Formats: sequence, C-alpha cells, structure tokens
Amino acid sequence: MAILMQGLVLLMAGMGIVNLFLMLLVWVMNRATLVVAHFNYILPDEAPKKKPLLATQHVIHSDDVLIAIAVATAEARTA
Amino acid sequence: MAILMQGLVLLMAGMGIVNLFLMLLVWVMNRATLVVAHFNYILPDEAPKKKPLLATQHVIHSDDVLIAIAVATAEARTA
Amino acid sequence: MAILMQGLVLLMAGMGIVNLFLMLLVWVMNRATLVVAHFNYILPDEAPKKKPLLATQHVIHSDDVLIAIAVATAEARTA
Amino acid sequence: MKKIILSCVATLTLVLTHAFAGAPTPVQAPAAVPTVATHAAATPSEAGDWRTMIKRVKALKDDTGIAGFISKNPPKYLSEGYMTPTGAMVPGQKVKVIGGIPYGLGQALMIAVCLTLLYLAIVKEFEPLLLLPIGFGGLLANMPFANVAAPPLVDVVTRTVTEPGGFLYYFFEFGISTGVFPIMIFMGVGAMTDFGPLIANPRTALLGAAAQFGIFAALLGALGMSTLFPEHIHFGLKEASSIGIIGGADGPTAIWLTTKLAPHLLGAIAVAAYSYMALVPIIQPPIMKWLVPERERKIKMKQMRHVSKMEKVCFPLIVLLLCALLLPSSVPLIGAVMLGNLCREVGPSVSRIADTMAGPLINIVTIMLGLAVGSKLACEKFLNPETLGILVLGLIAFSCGTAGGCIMGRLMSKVCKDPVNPLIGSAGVSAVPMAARVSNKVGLESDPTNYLLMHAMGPNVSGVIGSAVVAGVLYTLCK
Amino acid sequence: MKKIILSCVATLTLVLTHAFAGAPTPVQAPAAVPTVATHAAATPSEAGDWRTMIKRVKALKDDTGIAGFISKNPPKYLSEGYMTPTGAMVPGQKVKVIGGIPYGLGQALMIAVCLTLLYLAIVKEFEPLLLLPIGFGGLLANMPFANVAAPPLVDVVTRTVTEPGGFLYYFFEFGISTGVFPIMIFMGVGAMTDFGPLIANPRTALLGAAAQFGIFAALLGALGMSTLFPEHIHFGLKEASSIGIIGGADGPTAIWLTTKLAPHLLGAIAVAAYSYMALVPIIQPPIMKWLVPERERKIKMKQMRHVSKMEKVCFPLIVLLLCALLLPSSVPLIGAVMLGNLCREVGPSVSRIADTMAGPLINIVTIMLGLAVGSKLACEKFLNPETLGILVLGLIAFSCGTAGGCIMGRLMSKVCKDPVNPLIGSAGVSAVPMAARVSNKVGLESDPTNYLLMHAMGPNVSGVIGSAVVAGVLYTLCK
Amino acid sequence: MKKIILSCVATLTLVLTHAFAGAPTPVQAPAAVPTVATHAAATPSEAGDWRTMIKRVKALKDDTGIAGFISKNPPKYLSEGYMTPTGAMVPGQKVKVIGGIPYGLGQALMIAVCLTLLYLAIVKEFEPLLLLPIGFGGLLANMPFANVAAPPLVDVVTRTVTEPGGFLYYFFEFGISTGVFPIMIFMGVGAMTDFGPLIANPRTALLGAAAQFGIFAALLGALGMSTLFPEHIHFGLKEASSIGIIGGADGPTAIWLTTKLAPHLLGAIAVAAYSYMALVPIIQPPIMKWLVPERERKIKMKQMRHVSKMEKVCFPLIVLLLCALLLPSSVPLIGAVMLGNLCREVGPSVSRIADTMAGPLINIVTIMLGLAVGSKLACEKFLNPETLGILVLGLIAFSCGTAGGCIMGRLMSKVCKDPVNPLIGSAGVSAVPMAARVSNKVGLESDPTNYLLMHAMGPNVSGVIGSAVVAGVLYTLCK
Ligand code: NA
Ligand code: NA
Ligand code: NA
Repeated sequence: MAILMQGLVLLMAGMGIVNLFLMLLVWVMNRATLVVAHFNYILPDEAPKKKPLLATQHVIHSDDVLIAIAVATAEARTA
Repeated sequence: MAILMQGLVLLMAGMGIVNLFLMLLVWVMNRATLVVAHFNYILPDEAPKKKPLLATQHVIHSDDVLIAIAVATAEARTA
Repeated sequence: MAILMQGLVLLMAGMGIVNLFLMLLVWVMNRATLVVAHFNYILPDEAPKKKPLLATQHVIHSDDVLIAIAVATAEARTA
Repeated sequence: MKKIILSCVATLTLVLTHAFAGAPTPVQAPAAVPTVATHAAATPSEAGDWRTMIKRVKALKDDTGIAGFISKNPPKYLSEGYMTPTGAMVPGQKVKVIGGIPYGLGQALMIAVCLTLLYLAIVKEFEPLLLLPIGFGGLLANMPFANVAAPPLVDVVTRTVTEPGGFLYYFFEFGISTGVFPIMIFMGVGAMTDFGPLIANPRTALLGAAAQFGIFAALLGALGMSTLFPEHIHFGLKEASSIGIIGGADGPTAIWLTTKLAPHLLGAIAVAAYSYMALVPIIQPPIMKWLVPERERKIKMKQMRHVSKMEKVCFPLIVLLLCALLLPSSVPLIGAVMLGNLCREVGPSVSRIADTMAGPLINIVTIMLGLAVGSKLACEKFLNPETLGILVLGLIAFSCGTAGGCIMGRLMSKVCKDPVNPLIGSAGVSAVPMAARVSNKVGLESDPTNYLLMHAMGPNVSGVIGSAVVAGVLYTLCK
Repeated sequence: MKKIILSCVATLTLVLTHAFAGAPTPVQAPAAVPTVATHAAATPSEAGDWRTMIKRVKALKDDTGIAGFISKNPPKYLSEGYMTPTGAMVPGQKVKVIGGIPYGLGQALMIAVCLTLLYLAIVKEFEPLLLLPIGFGGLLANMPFANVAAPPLVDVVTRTVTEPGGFLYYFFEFGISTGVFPIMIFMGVGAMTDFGPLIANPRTALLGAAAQFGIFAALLGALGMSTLFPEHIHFGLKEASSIGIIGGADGPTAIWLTTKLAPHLLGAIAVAAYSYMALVPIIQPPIMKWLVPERERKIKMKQMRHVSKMEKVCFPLIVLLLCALLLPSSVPLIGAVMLGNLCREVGPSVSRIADTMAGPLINIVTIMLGLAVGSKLACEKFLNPETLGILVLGLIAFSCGTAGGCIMGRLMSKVCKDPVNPLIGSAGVSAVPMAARVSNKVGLESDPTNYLLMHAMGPNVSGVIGSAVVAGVLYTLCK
Repeated sequence: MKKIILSCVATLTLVLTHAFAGAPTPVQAPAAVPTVATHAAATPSEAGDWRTMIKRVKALKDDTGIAGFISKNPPKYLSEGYMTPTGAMVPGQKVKVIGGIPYGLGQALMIAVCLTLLYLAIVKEFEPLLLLPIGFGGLLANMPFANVAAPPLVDVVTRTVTEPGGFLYYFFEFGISTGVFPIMIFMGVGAMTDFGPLIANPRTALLGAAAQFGIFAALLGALGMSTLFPEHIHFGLKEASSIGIIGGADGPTAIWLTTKLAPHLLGAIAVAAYSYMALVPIIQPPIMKWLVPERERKIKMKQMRHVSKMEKVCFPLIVLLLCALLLPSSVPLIGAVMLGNLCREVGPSVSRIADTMAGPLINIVTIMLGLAVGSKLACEKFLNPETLGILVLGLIAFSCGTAGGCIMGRLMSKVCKDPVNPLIGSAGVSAVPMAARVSNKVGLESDPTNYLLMHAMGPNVSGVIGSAVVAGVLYTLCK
C-alpha cells in the first residue's frame, strides 16, 4: 500500500505541476500577445505563407501533371 | 592439396545449400501463390502503382505545374 | 615581445606559402588549360548544365514541364 | 520443370546426406598426408583436411533456425554477460520465459507476435511508419543465431572487437541508449506542428493539461496491479511511470522516458503507445459521448483570430524559457520541439533546415529508431503477465486521458465567457492530429455544420507540451 | 475563464504549499508499517513511504531553473571532472566567471547573449542557417540543471553508463571532436561551388591569396593584445591562430582549426566568424572605396572565356594533387571541397551523390554542427575580455583581408595586360558569395553598366582554397 | 601579369630560402633575452623565440608530400601499432611493399592507380556512384602526412584523445567495421527492387542459384593459385571465400563478407567487384553466345502473369522466414533487402520510409561507404601479386557465374513445359539491372522482336538472394 500512497503523491504533484505550468503559459501568452502586437512590424507576415512540409509530400506524380494538362486543355477548348 | 579438397567440399556444400534453399523457395512460392490468391482482397492492388524512386527526382512544385498549365492554356488560346 | 616576433615569422611564412601555393596553382592551371584543350572530346560539354540544388527544393525536370506544355498546346490546337 | 527440381534435390540430398552421415568415403589417401599448413599466411581455418570441412558442414544443422527454435537456451551474451567495446562489463541475467518454456519456443512465439504487429501496421494501417519498423525489428531480433541485435564479441584482454555486433545493436546503442533519436524525432515534430491554434486560444492549453490525467491513472493502476498480484506483476515506481507515459500519446516522449527509467519494458511500452495512438478513433468516441451531453456537443466556437508571424516566432522561445525556469528536466524534449517549430516559423531564410528536420532527418531517424526499439521485443521481456498488464493499463491511460480532457472541457464550457465545445477536450491526449480529427468527427455527428478541427488543434498540440512536462517531472521524481 | 484558472491555481497552490511546508498530515498510520519492499523486483525508488515522495516533490524546488540561475556553482562535471564512456578521465577545472559573479547569473547572461544571436539570425538575417542553431544550442546549454550538453554519468568501477549524456554532448563528440562535421559541410560547399570563373581567369587566385593577410593581421593583433594586457587577455600562438582564421571568412575552416588548437574559444570564434560574414556588406564598402580610387573602380573587365567540362573536372584533381605535394596538412579540408566539386562537375552519372552532398547531407550536418558549436557558449568561456578581444580582432581580420585584396587588386591592375578592376580583390576574403556581391554592388555604384559579379567569383572561391591552405600551415606550425 | 608573379616569387623565395638556409640574420639581440613565457596561460608553443618558429618553418619541408613520396617509412601507427580511443591495442605490422620499394613510392603508385579508377568511373562510367568515392578515398588515404585515414592519437595513460583521427578513419570505424553501411545500402536496394518478375515466374530462381557457381569457381581458383605459387600468393579459406564472393556481383554483400573474413583485401575486392559489375556488358555476351546456340537464343517466353499487391507484400516475409529457418547467418543481409522491399510494396502509408531508404539514406551511406572502402587502398595491401590474382579470379568468377546461369538455362529450357530462353540465365549473377539488360540485348541480336528484359529480371533479383545466402554459408563455414 505504501507504494500506492507514493503513486497518489506523484499524481497530485504531477497534475499540479503540469496544470500550474500550462496555466502560467496561458497567462504569459495572454500578456505576450498584447506586447507582441506592437512589434509585428519586426517580422511582417509573408503574403502566401509556405509551410515546410514533408519532403515526400511535395512529390507529385506525372499523373497530376497529366490531369493538369487535361484540365488545361479542356479549359482551352471551352475558351 | 588439402586446402583444395576443402575448397571442393565448400563448393559442393555451398552450391547444394543455395540450390536447396532456392528450390525450397520456388516450392513455397508456388504453394503460397495459390493460398494468397484467396486473400488478395486484404490488400487490393492500387490503380496506378507508384514506385519509390530517388527522392530528389520527381519532386515538383504545384506552382510550376500551375505555371505550366497557364502557359499551355494561354498558348492554346492564342493558337 | 618574443611572441610578437614569432607572430611576425608566422605572418611571413604563412603569406609566403599561401602566395607561393596559389601562384603555383595559377602557373599549373595556365599550363593545364593548354593541355586539357586537346582532350575536351573525352568529356564533351552537356547542352544545358544542371546544377545540383537543395534536394528538398523541388527539383523538377524542366523536361516534364516542357513536355506537358507541348502536349497540352498540341492537343489544344488540334481541338 | 518439376522433374528438374526433383532430380536436383535428389542428387544434392544424396551428397549432403552422405556428408551429414559421416560415412567413410572411398577417398582415404589424404588422411595419411600430414596437413600442415603449406605457407606462412596459413590461417587456422586452413589447418585440417577436407574432413574438418565436412564436419563443419555437418555442424551447420545445429545452427539452423529450426534447431534454434527447439533449443532451450538463450543466447550466451544474455545469460553469461559480455564486455562492451568501451570496456563496460554487462552482467549475465537469469533468463526465464513465461511458463518455463524453452527459449527457442519463446522466440517463435515472438515472431508470431511481430507478424501480428506487421499485419496491424500494413493491413489495418496502425501507425505504419513506426509499427512496421518496430515489428520488423522484433522479427529480426528473434531469429535464433542470426545475432542481428547481438553485441560485438570483445577480447577481454586486448579489448579488440573480434566479431562485430548486429546492426540493430549499433542502432540501439547509437540512438536509443543515448536518447538522441527521440530528440531528433521531436525536432521534426516541431517542424511539422502549427502552434497557431494554441496561440490564438491559449486557454485550450488547460485541456491539454487535464488530459495528462490518463498518465497518472495508469501509473496508479500499475502500482495497484503489482500490489494485487505481487507474484505475477512487479511494477515499481519507475516501471509505473514508464507505463503511465503511454497515456501521453507521444511516441518519442514515451521512448525517451522508458529508456531512462525502465528499459526492460521498452518494447512493450512502445508497441502499446503506438497501437493505442492508432486506435484513438475507436477508443475515444464512446467515452466522449458518454461524458458530454448531446446539447454541449453542438456548441459552436467563435472563429479563431489571425495569429501573426511575430507571435508564432516568439511562442517557441517563450515556452522554452518558461520550461527552463521551472522544469529543467523537460528542457531536452521541449527544447527539441521548439527548435523545430522556431525553424518552421522563421520562414524562408531557414527553410532548408526546417524542411530537412521534417523530411529526410525525421525519416532516417524513424527507420533506425523503429528497428532499434523492435530489437527489444525479446520473449523473456514480452511474453509475461506484465505485458498484458501494460496493454490493459495503456487502454486505461488513453481512456482516462480522454475523460480528463472532456470533463475539463465541460468545466471550461461552464466557466468561460466564450463558448467552448467540451468535445475538443479529448484532443488533449495529443496523438497529433488523430485526436483532433476525432473531436471534429464526433462534433459533426451532432451537428453536421460544426467544424471543430482547428479548435481541437489547440488542446492537441498543448498535449504534446503537457506530456513532455510530465515526463520531465516523472524522471526527476522517480530516477 | 479567469475564474477557473484562479480557482485551480488556488487549490493546487494550497496542496503544493502544504506539501512543501512539510506539515504533518493527518494520515499517520503508515508510518508504523515497516515499508520493506514487497517483492523481489523492488527498485530502490519504492523503498520508503509516501513521505519520501513528498520530500522529493519538495526538493524539486531546488532543481528549478530559477534556483539554478541564483546558484553560485558550476555543474559538478565541470568543476570536479568526469570519466567518459570510453574510460578517459577529464580533469576538473577551476571555473571562474568574469567579475567573480555567480555561475547561475553568468548562465542567465549567456541566455541573453544567445537570444541576441537569435534576434540577429532571425530578424537581421545574419547567416541564419548557422547562427540560429548556434544561438539555440547556446540557449539550451546554458539552462541550469537541464544537462543538455552534459557528459554521461559513468560508473568508474564497472564503466557502465548510469545516466546518458545530453544530446548536445553527443552531437559534439560525434562530429566536432572528431572533426568530421566541418569536413562534411565542406563537401557540400564543394558541390555547390562553381570554380569556373577561377579557371577562366586563374590569376585572380592571387587576390584570394592576398586577402588572407587579414588572418595574419588578426593573429599579430591577438599576440599584441595579450602583450599589452597580460593580466586580462591570454592568447598564445594557438589562440592567436584560431582567432586569425576568422579572417578566412569560412565557417567550417574556422571551426576545424579552432577545435584542434583552441577548443575553449570555439563558441566565441564561430559566433564572430559567422557574424562578420553576415556583416560583409557593411564592413567592406568603406574600405574598398577608401583604397580604390573612383577611376579604377570603373575599369571594365574582359568577358570571361567559356570553360569546358573537361577543365572543370580536372581542376579539383589538380588542386588536390598540388596540395598533397606541398601542404599535406591542408588535404582534409581541400580534399573535401574538391570531392564535392568533382561530383558536381562530373554531371548526371553521379548527380545523386552531388545532390545529396549539397542537399540533405549538408542540411543535416548543419543542424547538428550549429547546435554542437552553440553548446560551447559557456559563460566562463564567453563572458570575459578575451571575447571582446576576439570580436575586435575579427573585425580587424575582415578589414585587413579586404584591404589586402584591394591593394593586390590595384597592383595587378597596374601590372597586368588585361584590365583588372581592383574592387574584385575584396572578394578574396571568401564569405561566398556575399563578398563577390559586394564587389559587384560597389562597382555598380561607380558605373551602373559594369557588372563585376562573375569576375569577383574568381577571387571569392580562391579565397576558400587560400584560407584552407593557411589553416593547414597554422595547424602544422602551432600545434 | 607574368612580371608580378615572377617578382613576387622572387621576393618570397628569397625570404623563405633565407629562412630555410638558417643563415644568421642580422637581428641578433633577442637571443640574449631569456624567452620565458610572459603570462600564465603560456602554452608550450609560445616558449622559445622567433628562431624556434623559423626552425619550425624550415621543418615544414620535411612534411611536404614531396618529402613523403620519397620517404621509405610507412606511417608510425602502421608499423608501431596504436591504441584506439576505446582502449584496444592494435599491434604494429611489418609493412612491406612489393619489390621492397620505399613506402612513399608505393603511395605515389597507388595515387596513380586511384586516378585510373577515377578515370574509369568518370569517363568510362564504370559504376561511378561507387568507384568515384572509392577512387577518391584511395587518393586521399595515400597522401603522405595528410593522415586522412589515420587513427586518433590517444594518450596511453589518461586515455584521452590528443589528436583526432582522419575523417576516413571515422567513416570506416563507424560504418564498415560495424557492418552497418552495407546493411543500409541493402535496405535501399530492397526499396528499389521489384521482385514481381521473380514472383510471377519462381522457377527462374534456380538460374539465380546456378549463377552462384562463379563464386565457388573463383574460390577454388584462389586456393589453386596459392597452392601453385606458394611464395607469391597466400590465400587461405577466408581470403578465397572473400575473393569468390566477387562473383556474387553484389557490392554490399562483397564488402560485408570481406570485412568479416579478410579485411586486408577489402580495397582490392571492392574495386574488382564494382569494376566487373561495370564490365558485365563486355564480359557476358561472348560467353552467352558460346554456350547458347542461336536456335535457343530465339526462344520466346510466355508473357508474364500479373502479380497482386498481396503477393508482393508477402514475398519478402516468406523469404525472410525461410532464411531464418535454414540459414540464420544470411539473415542480416536478406533481412535488410526484405525490409526495404516490404516498405516499397506496402505502398503509400509507408512511402516516406521507402523513399528515404531508396533516396537520401542510400545516397548518404554510399558516399561514406565508398570513401571508407577507398581508404583501404594502401600500397602494401594492393601493390602485390595477390591483387593481380584477385583481378584474374574476379574475371573467372563473373565468367563462370555467367556460364553456370546459361547452362542451367539450357537445362531448364529442355526440361520445362513453358519455353525458357537460356539467355536469361546469365542474369543470375545479379549486377542488377545491368545483367538483365545484357540478356535482353543479346536476345534482341538474334530476334529483334524478342524482349527478354522482364523475364531476365527474375534470375537477376534472385541472384541477389542467392549470393546473400552463399555469403552467409561462407561466413559460417570459414570464420
Ligand atoms: Na501528450
Ligand atoms: Na577564405
Ligand atoms: Na548475386
């Protein structure tokens, strides 16, 4: 049973710490947002934000190209 | 000469083992094909099988494709 | 001061060596150019030199795009 | 075709049987010739005549996998200990497989287990990027005499390596023992994660905190189990903590902590963690529906505000500094995530780095990490009631985490001014982005126009931070 | 929302304060029960009852970063020494931060320094690919108790690792101590560099030689400084050589040489080298304008001849063989560049290799190298007058290198038949391709139709060879 | 231009000659001043005055490559032995180059050999992805005093590394000594290989078995050679096995086995293996035409049946399990190929892994493996009659393998119901996909409508399995 009591202490300490930490984070971020708002000019948003993705994800298949061509051709025909 | 005899034993043992192993493989595969045929539904074939190739090849940017389409369409229209 | 004198020796030796080395290189290259000129047939220049780029950067085979455009245009024209 | 095979088999079987049978062949002459090596470079293998070689060929049958699977004994390096190349002495262990079954049979059973893992990974698509390498690593490591995960043989006197170890041994020592692989995976995770939804709505971080309750529920459960069944299950605080961290639903965090606290459970815990992550769409919905009434499931949340680049760049630094001030033991994990995320958010000037972290680097490390973790699926460590316990506790961890998140969601829904849909609480267990998708799906079932995905990403990514924090705390308190 | 946070904080604070306060809680019973471990697998952490655990929880407050930042003592492994996993004994050092300030405060200051580096890297885009990882590595390494750069704990008797080291420790030992990372970066540099302009116009190599004068100017300066201020600055020949090499304006060369000659200065020197490389567009133009009269800035150079593939393929081999004949100590650096370049020029048949060197490989190594170098930004080594000296000397190095190149440019302009614009001399400091762009820009200011970029690439790339040569010479003479 | 070079050369030569000549320069004063180091941090290099430095500068001439090439002695670490960083003692060897020529001259000859390799790789496109790094590695390793492949200097008492080793040393120890690199290459090979043609037509596996005859022919040849010329050629069973495996026509298999059995032959065997693989289109056709009559060369084979995804996924597991049951020693090689192939066939869900194995991972490993293997092209091991023997035996191996495949092809052609073109037998030596293309080409010469490529891929890929099996057997029998 002694070990169960230790586990209980762990539970309380652990949940307490993770909650405190994330609450503090919430508080800091709420503050920081206000502050940072004045400094947005330092790092302006880029127009079309490109997100680094998995390298293999950009991989396109010639199929895609073929579809693209098909679409393009179709549009051209109806143009 | 003793060592040549050892080599000869190696030859016989080695060729024997590799032949036995691959014959066994042939036999197992012939059997397996029959069995697997009933379970093809588990992993159905994909329509256009994509083969993993060198990562650096074939990575394309959708932008490029879009530009290609645009150019193609434009040219087609003016054609 | 002794150490400063050592530094001075280092300076003279170092600048001397790097100058000598690169002069020698200049001399060798001037010679080599003349010699190599006769052997250009061994490794003929490729038509459009492709430069190694960052792998993740979407190396494309411009050929693909060109082919795509060509096909699209052709199809569009005959449409 | 059949004929040729049969005739060849016949001939060769004859030859080999003969050899195996040790029948005195007619060629007796060489026996009289003294077989002293004929030149200086003669290696020991040349000494002896062709009979020696035939003996060796015959001996091959004792080294087949078949012989291994019916053998009783574990590999020598396990039972008798060994010296590592750096000179450390690893002591031998008493290796005992469940039910006292022979070691070889245990290995055969583990191969069946690994094939099941591969089935789940390939056919059921259970986190295939990790479970396929883990399963394959386990497969290789359990093949008798293949020594794929064996340490090198070291001459105890000269300290030279006389036979290199298996490649899985090197992968493990290089990346898992040092803790480097999980850290590198976390860099990639950071480079792939968008903390925007959390920055836009910081209070959802509390849901990510509440969902860590699963970790501690499983921890208590593990201690309870070993109190209830002291003769079958032996979980101390270290083991219980490692098992609990399954509820963090973050593979790298689980591997990192388990390697440090309870390395003998690494195989089972990694398998449980990734399996349950794949099962999130099955485990969570019933709990969510049970805890959140239909009415609250329909709550629509306000559209999220825009988050500026400056905020996104500052966020990783803020989290890291907070962590440094309060919880240094979580700094390696949080630091790695935040490094990756910083590179991601800084944009084009460092996109080479961010793309590499989220691409080739994480892929390469994933392969080696999966195989190395799989190499710890040894029968004496996996085939026992404790593994069953771990599987049960892992389920408890995920369920309680989901419940914790949902309950906190309902509490926030009541207290907060802005509407909060409690369903996003379940996303706090991380398992990014699966859990967020589940929140979205369950929400859509109640109201087909209510898209919760982006809102659920807040707790989802804060769950990653939350479980890294808990891992640091558990490490400090239990090491 | 606020309410919930506040109420939770209140409750939890209560609980934790209680625990920290060590108040006797009502549950006294277990105290009487002997807490002998209940089963065989009992680990030490289970011994003791819940009070032990509460004590540990309380002890957490001594391990927070806050406690660390106000602590006086450096980490034990630094002051008392340690054994590496391979059995080497690293002796303890007398660690003293400038002004005798407590070590924790020193770390806090270093974190501020690293945040400044990150600011420069992210906002000012100072060589962000390197300075971001370096700054982040420094940040992590200076977080107290986080042990991100700590060596593993090794049991001195059994030689087993009882606690793995931090991941920055492993990055450093793996790639920097061995010198492998700078070499691999150089392979990538070679695979990205076009030596064509140098081959077309070999005499521009002399500009690359003259620009190495900056290295020796800074070297002499360093020796002078330590003669002038013997009580504050202690630069011997090794330190002076490492500082001088900043003037080579090649990161990998600087890191390679400094690791061998003066590893304690690695952090400061790497930071200085990359910072000044980023500052080239600010440092160089005034010097160039001062040394080159307007008239000569307008000189138009002849269009460059075509360079055949055969020449480009032979070039790396010729340079390497010359280097092998005369300066073996420069072979590792030159060899790596030339290997990369050879693969690049050979074309399609080995483009897989060249693309990998210039892509995933250099990227992966850059991440690890940057972080590992950053881990050497320790306060006792960075916060002292010597760092200030290094920064001043680095500026001297770049300036004198620029001057040397320009003066040689004017000399060549006078002597050579074909016109030479002295402005391309400044590109000899390497910092590829920034310095060449500066030559081009300054040239355009005098004559908007005079494009010098391609002509400046000659001295620019020969500067890489030049400083690798100097690094080899300095290593041989000063080691 | 010429003038400036000449005048500079003149001046500098004057200065340096002066220095080298040791002429007493006018400045005599400092000699009287005691040159005690002026401050605490004084390193030994500062002790002594400027004359010490001039002496060192003069001594440079003894360390040039030119001096090295005319020196008689091998590097000290070779002749006197050394301690590795992990504390192993590597004993010194009696180093003797062929004909008793000085070691330096031997190195110069090896550089010529490596330049020839580079020529073959670059101009003749002989397996350039491997032969270019191998040739370049050999080039670097044979440059005197460059220490590119030298082990680190270790202080025997404190065990600390006083000077790091060369980068090729680290590549070798990291990836070749441990056997990890060939395994990783094999993963990539698996991820690039389509076993479909073998699955569709399993009996072609027998052709892959028969082609392994080349291995044993060369093995016997090696033993015969050393019986015939006992004073020049010393091949024991281990050496003969390693030489034989050249006939497997699989680089990684050859490197893996040779590292374990006869590491001193690694350079020569790797070079022979890759060279002959490149020469397959020249070696095979005459043998094929000689052994297969025109009539049989025209045989058209039935179109191949479709192979389902399920079959392709099961295949690697079946092969691996068979191998585990019968030949555990082949499991590492076969396992790696089958892991890669499984990832490939499973499809999109793990394509990240498969693409990485077949892309960045195999490329990175190829660079390091090639360089490391090249570093073993030392003159005392390469410049001797044994290398000539290896080259001859390699040719025998490829020829006999081709013959074995063709003869088995004719046998099958006679026995089997479905038509079999014997030409596909020669593809059994692997050298994927070159040998299959040769079968196709020779077939087309007899009948321009008969495309054998896909049919030849069956024996081609089964040859990979076959030689891995043989490698395992040889390792077990000869180690
Ligand atoms: Na989590
Ligand atoms: Na330079
Ligand atoms: Na083969």
